[in-house]
Amino acid sequence: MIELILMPLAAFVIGLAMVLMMRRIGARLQRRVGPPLLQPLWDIIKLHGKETQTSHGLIHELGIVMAIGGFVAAVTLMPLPGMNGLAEQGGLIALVYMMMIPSLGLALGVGQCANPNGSIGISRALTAMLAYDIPMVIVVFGVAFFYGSTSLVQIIDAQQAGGFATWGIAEMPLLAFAGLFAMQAMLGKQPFEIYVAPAEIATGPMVEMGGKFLGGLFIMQCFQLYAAGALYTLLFLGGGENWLTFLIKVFAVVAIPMSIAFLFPRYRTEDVVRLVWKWPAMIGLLGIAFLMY
Amino acid sequence: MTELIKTPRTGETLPVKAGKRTNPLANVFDELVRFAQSRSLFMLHYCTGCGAIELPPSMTSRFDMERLGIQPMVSPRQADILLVTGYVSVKTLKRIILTYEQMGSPKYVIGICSCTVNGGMYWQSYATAKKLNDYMPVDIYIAGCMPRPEAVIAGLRELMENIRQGKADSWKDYYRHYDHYLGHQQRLFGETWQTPTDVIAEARHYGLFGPDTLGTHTALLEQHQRPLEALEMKVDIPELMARR
Amino acid sequence: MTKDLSTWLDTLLDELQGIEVRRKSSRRIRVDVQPDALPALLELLRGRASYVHLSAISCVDWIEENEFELVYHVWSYEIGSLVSAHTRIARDPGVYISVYDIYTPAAFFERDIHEMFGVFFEGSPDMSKFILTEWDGPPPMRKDFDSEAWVNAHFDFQDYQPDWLKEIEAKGGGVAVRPDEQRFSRRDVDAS
Amino acid sequence: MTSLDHLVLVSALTLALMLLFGRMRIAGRLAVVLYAVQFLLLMQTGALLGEPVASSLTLSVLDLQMHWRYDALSWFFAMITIGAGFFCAWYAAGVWQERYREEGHSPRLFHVALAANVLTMLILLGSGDLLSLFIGWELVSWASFLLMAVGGGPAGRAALRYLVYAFSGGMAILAGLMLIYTQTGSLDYARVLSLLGELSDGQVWLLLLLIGGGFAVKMGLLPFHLWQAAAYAETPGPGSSFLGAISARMGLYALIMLLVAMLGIGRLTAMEVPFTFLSARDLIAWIAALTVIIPTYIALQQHDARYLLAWHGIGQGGYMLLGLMVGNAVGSAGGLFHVFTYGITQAALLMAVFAVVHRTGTADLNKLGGLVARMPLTFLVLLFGIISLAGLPPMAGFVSKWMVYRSLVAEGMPLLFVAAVVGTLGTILSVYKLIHNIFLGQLRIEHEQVREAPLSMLLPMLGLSTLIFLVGVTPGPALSWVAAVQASLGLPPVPYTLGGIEDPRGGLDMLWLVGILMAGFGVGALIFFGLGGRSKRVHQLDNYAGGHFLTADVRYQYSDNFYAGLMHLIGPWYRGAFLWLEKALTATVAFLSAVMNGFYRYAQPALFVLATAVALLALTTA
Amino acid sequence: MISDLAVPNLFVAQAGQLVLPVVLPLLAAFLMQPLARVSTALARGLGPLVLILCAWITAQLWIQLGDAPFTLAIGGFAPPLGILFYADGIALLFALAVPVFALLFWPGSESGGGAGADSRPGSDQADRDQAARRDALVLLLVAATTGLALSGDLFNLYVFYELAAVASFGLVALSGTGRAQVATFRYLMISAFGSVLALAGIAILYMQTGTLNLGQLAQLAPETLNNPIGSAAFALMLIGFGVKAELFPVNTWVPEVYAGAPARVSALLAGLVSKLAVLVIVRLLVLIFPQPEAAQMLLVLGVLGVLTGEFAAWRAKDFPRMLAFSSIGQLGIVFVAFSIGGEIGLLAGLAVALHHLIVKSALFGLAVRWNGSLEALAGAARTSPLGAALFVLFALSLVGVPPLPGFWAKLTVIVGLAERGTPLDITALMSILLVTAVEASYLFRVAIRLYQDNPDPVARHARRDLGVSALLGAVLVAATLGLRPVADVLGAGAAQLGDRAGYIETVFPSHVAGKD
Repeated sequence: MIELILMPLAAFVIGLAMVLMMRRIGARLQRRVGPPLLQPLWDIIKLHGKETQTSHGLIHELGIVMAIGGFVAAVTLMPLPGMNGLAEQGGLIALVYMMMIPSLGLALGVGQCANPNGSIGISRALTAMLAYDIPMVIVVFGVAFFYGSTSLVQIIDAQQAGGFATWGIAEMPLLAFAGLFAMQAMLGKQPFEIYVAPAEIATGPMVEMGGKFLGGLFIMQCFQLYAAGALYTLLFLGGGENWLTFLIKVFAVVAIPMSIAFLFPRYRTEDVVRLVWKWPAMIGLLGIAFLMY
Repeated sequence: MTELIKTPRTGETLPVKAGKRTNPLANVFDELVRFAQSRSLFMLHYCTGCGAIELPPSMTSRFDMERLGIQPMVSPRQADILLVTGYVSVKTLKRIILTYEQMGSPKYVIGICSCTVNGGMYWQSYATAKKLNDYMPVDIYIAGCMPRPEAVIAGLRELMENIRQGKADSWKDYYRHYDHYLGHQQRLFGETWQTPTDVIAEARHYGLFGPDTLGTHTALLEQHQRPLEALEMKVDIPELMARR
Repeated sequence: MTKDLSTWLDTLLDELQGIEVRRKSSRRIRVDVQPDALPALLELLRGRASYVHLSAISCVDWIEENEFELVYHVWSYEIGSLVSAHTRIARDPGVYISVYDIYTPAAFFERDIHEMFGVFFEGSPDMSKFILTEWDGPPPMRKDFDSEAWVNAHFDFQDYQPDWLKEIEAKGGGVAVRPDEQRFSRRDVDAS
Repeated sequence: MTSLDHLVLVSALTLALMLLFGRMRIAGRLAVVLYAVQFLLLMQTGALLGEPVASSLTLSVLDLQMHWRYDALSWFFAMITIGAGFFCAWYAAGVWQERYREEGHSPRLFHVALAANVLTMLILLGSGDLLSLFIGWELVSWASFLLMAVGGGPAGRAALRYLVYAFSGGMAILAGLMLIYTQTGSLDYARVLSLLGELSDGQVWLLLLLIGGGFAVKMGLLPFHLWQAAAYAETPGPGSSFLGAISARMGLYALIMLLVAMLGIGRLTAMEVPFTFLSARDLIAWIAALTVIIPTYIALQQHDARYLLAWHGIGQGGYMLLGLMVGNAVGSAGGLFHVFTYGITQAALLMAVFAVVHRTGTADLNKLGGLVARMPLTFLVLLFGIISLAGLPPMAGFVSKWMVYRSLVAEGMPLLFVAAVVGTLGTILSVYKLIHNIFLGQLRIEHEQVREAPLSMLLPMLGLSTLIFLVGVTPGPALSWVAAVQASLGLPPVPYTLGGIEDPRGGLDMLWLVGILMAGFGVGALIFFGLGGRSKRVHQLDNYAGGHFLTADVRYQYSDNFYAGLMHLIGPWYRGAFLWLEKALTATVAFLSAVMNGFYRYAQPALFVLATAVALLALTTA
Repeated sequence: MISDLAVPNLFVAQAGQLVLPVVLPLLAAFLMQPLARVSTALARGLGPLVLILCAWITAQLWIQLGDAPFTLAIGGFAPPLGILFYADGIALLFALAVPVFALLFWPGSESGGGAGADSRPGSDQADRDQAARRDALVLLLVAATTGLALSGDLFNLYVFYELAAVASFGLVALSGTGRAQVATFRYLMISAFGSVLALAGIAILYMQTGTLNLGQLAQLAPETLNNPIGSAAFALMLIGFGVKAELFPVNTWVPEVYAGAPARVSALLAGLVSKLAVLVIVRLLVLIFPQPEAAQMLLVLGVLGVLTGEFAAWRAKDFPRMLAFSSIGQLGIVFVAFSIGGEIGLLAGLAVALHHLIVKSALFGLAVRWNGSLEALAGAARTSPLGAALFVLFALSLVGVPPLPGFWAKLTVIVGLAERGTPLDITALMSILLVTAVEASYLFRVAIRLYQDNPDPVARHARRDLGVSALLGAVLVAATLGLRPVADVLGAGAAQLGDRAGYIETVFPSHVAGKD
């Protein structure tokens, strides 16, 4: 049981560090210094410490709760070194669907705000979800099929059995590439960040989010970065043999899309869909074809 | 003619009581929160005039505001600082006030460029507001036409220091002396002036109500105010209501 | 074609009575016309000489002569020349006829002129407030509008004389012209 | 008199009583009680676990024996049918019925139509041979037609379209039955079953085409899906719920009889589609997958809430067939279970939408918005419904969809898996549009005074929502029915537990999942409400719109063409999909008709006489 | 076997009554005109009275004599020479149906059907004359059709057929509208050609066999007519008698006539007369031409009729015309059914024919008021709810929805076709199923239109028409409930109808057979 408390906690801490890393990478690429070490924490504390906060109704608030809660639940389905959490009860498919709950919660919350920019942002975000989830599920299918199981514990065991040679990335390089591509879009990083589009639709879904609402989303972002990195690590990098290797892998995974992100402008919605359905999805299918035949 | 450093007030000035802060987090970790507030500033640069051109250099690689924890944000809901960067026409002022009222407190206003101080080179223009702090409390003025990024950063650091020391609480002033600010707004925009934010109700809700919150101007406002009560969720089942 | 049209324009302008044509350059023609003949002129220019684009209507307040001068700039894409039709109307009551039926974009300019100069255009579709939505003073572009007085009546100014400035001034630097000296009219107000 | 006789008699009694007393105010409540009685009688039949229950009535026409019996499959579908009838009658019983009467419609006709639907479906489900199956099929078709047509106006047109499809389908089925009859000399299941194995592949293909095609019409499988959305959507409120919940599933029932019980998955797998590497089973699975995708994305384009849901009804049918075609224990269970979960989901969703229509008078998604503040309970019902429809945890729909996915993974069908997920994603998109445009966003000024749905409509909705959640948390009991059905069909039964599926290679335990999700929400709530400062609810016009002053008379909610970017890309891919087929058929009939008319209009009748005489003489003497 | 009955005297006396249903209406028809001069009331009452009498006599005969067939030689001449009436269950059934339906659709004063007849101003005397003429024609039609049902002699059949033709020309033309007259002319043309061909066929038969008595022809057929010449004779007669039976392609008069004639007349023509013509063809088929070519001919023409009729109905713009096309299609099914042969084929044919008799007559009964375009019927359910409900009932039965009789009839046809299962049969089966879908489409398009909202619907039905339709509807429902007895009766009738040897035996009791 204690695992169930520790796992989200670890996820949050790692996620904070990832946010910092993301901002630092961005700053470095733009030849800036970047934020100080505890900047993500200060942001969250400040936002929760706001004196006046604007709510548009109960659903607005519950949306944030769902967004955090969904990820808190999702991270317990991802085994950490020494902790399996609920991975035995859920499995990969349940995890993928669990990770859609925050999107739905956020969408509901934004909808209640009655802000046109927010609604536009959500419509774009859901479209983007439609785009990146397809290569994502291709990858998930490929891995589950290859290891003959949807249980993450078994998948990790199979990968750790023979060192690097049995890692997912070595066995299924095409799928691993597709997964990385999909992750870029899943994290909403450039060039796939049309749905936040700060200058055009005022950060889209977040337009009416201030104070603890935004703070909740910052927390969610920590979880999101962690979840994306951890999922990829579990599927392709053999999970964590121990904490050290796990952390190295997770951070390395997240660093890749970050490094790419700050070099790009953004695609339009339909171009996102077109691109993601064309390249990662096709590569993923090709990867599955190699696996099956 | 009024002194810039003194906050103009119409009514009698009362010392601001160190009232209980509404935020439970803030009550416990007052210092921590204040530090976090000073180290994490999201600025909404409302680009009203030429001064906005000095902000990109302040943000980008040469001066890099982010190392101070300052980030640009586009929605007033998320922002802490309202940067008014240049001359303020009457029509723009309405939007500035709307935007200011939609920001979450604690919020800070920085007037950049001389225009926000006294109208600058537009001092004679019938369409440019002269004194920004007539319409909303201003924390820092950064004068110059235009001030260089160094000056902007210096001003921001000044503000951060004020926040950390708990001195930058002029946002409370807007609630406590709402009548005063509203009066100036009405003088420009006419009697029917109204923003969608119900400032008086907010002041009541957060315990920021002061003796000067209400006055003749707010009375005028109430005469032709469209109701702004939030849409409360109500479970209004006819049968059950009838039985009651 | 172009040549034909410009020749045609010359004939046209020659035929019209009571107008004065001045050729400022090869592509600019100034026409002075009586107010009652202006719509007819525009009609002819548009309908028979390809001047289809009304670039702007401008207004000049000749306060000494108690007149408004309205300038209609019309442009022909085919001839490639601009005709500026000048006409003068009485400042009081400042009413003129709209050319909206000839040039639809005129509505926009006329509304602007009405707001800024108070000239009323009969037949214009919308004469309501345009930019100065809450304006209750006299039309601000008229020569007799005292902008400063209006500013003084509606806005406050603030004074800022910090100590460091005084020190500089003591050394002979600082602000060269004091604001009070600069704002002569304000000083007059203060004096009165 | 067997227990099955009792059931059908009570159902017929319901119909009779509705005919007699349908005009009275009490009729609605009476119907509810009668459906409840039917439900209890069904529970008592014991057809689920024991031997099939036969009816004592048999008929014989032209040496063809007809008899009726209930087995586990019939029981399962009948349970959903009567349940749907019960909830829909409840929904209709109170205020809805009065409003319906005030609008100039006849509640009696509605009650009669509903009762007739339930009765005919029960008869169909009990069919013990192919002839009684066909008769039941026709009865169901006409009963549905009645229910669809009672609305009048556009409902009538939609019903007529349905009728043409259904009747053509019925005729195709009859042709197929005659094919069987010519080959086997009988229409009895047992006898046909024993002789079907001797049919050649070509004959089985023909059979699939005729009978399967006929059944597919009712189910709305591609390419026969065009009639369904309008017909279901235009039906009056509870009727629409009923049809959406179960009516199209009669097609699935019949398809199960044909594909699984009679032909068997093995036979389908063995049959190759000529010139391809697909087997018949793959072909059907792909039809099912396309049925998932295309209607779902058509639903995305709808701007009428009723139509949106009705289109989804078509798409969800595809999941059921897909699961059955996978054919392993989890997959077929998922397909069958989806009938149940989707039934309760769709009924709840349509009820919620019609509650909104009841209060606001419109289902146009561009004319609603912000109703969560006025109809929060209806919102809750819709929320539960859409989560279930989209197949997200923790609602019932997740479990059944999970099972379908799991089986596709286990069987190694990547493209079908992707197709299924594409359908789910489309569902998420469109259900969000649904809830956003109705309940979230700007509350229109004309809806300021709207009240919550009346209690008589709210209670069945809430009841169904509770069911959706409970089945989602503890799918075990419902899965036990499914397992029994699988056993009766000769499929491997699913290994179920109280919380989900037992599987060493990755199972599902909803109890844990829901528990951790709730715990997660608890943590979220703790962070949000515990750590954050006070917030104040503000008026919806206090909204950041780039500094613009919003006013109540201006509609600023973003609802029209909600997924503009996506539609710009994928809209042309399927716009008017299959409409060309329908148009071509209609044009053919019109052309033939014109030719025939021309023949009769041709003013040289004597010529025909002579020509025919000469032709016949030439033929006979030659 | 009949002669073995215990009371021969009584029997002879009663069998003699068989002639009355033919003679009485004939007499009444001739008396009508003079009688009308004497007393209008008497003339008006005469027709119905005679019909009731006929019906009563026929019913009496049927009830008392049971199912066994019997013959009546008019004037006592022996069968091959004299005029012979042959009565079996089916013949009596039709002979009963004739007066009953004539009574139901008796063109009463308020009828008219054609609005033109009503609106025409005319003197009382002219009206009365017209009424008398009309009544006389109906009685003539009744006499002729009863004769068709009962005749056991090809020449008589031809005579009665011509008589029926003449009567129907008169009835159709009587409404006096231009449309009706044009239609009549077309009808006349086709009939005339048809009659010539039929006569030619009969002549061939006579040439081949030297007799026109059906019984004797049946005896001689296997030797003399089972050849191309016989088939040619059948083809000619098929065309000839097919005119009335709406056989493709000699049915082009149908839509015009039914649309132009008064609806009640259409009801009689479509319901009754066509069935009697069919009966004649069936008799020929069963007794004289049992060879497969004949049946195939019927099958092909039937299928073509089905296809053309139903498809054409899909585009019909007015109600009577739609019914007319539908009628063509239905009769096509009847032909297809009879072409199957055997007991099941005859049963199917009889079932479809009788079903169509009831349903189509009733629908034409509704068409008395709904005689306009289909567009105009919008909202008619408001003014005439019973009429609309009846329409739906008949439409359901017509397209064949279980458990209504139409379904069972159609099912029997289809099962019969499937059982025989030649490619041609399967084609016919598919065609029938195909057009059934088309049929459902156009009939229910009308049904939906009836229930549309329309502020200005057509006038309601007259009580009598509605009553007639309701009565027939009740019959339909009763048949649904008592399906088993009805099926039994029809089965027995079909067995009798198909019993060729029995026919010969009845006409020439065993001494003739013994002579051979």
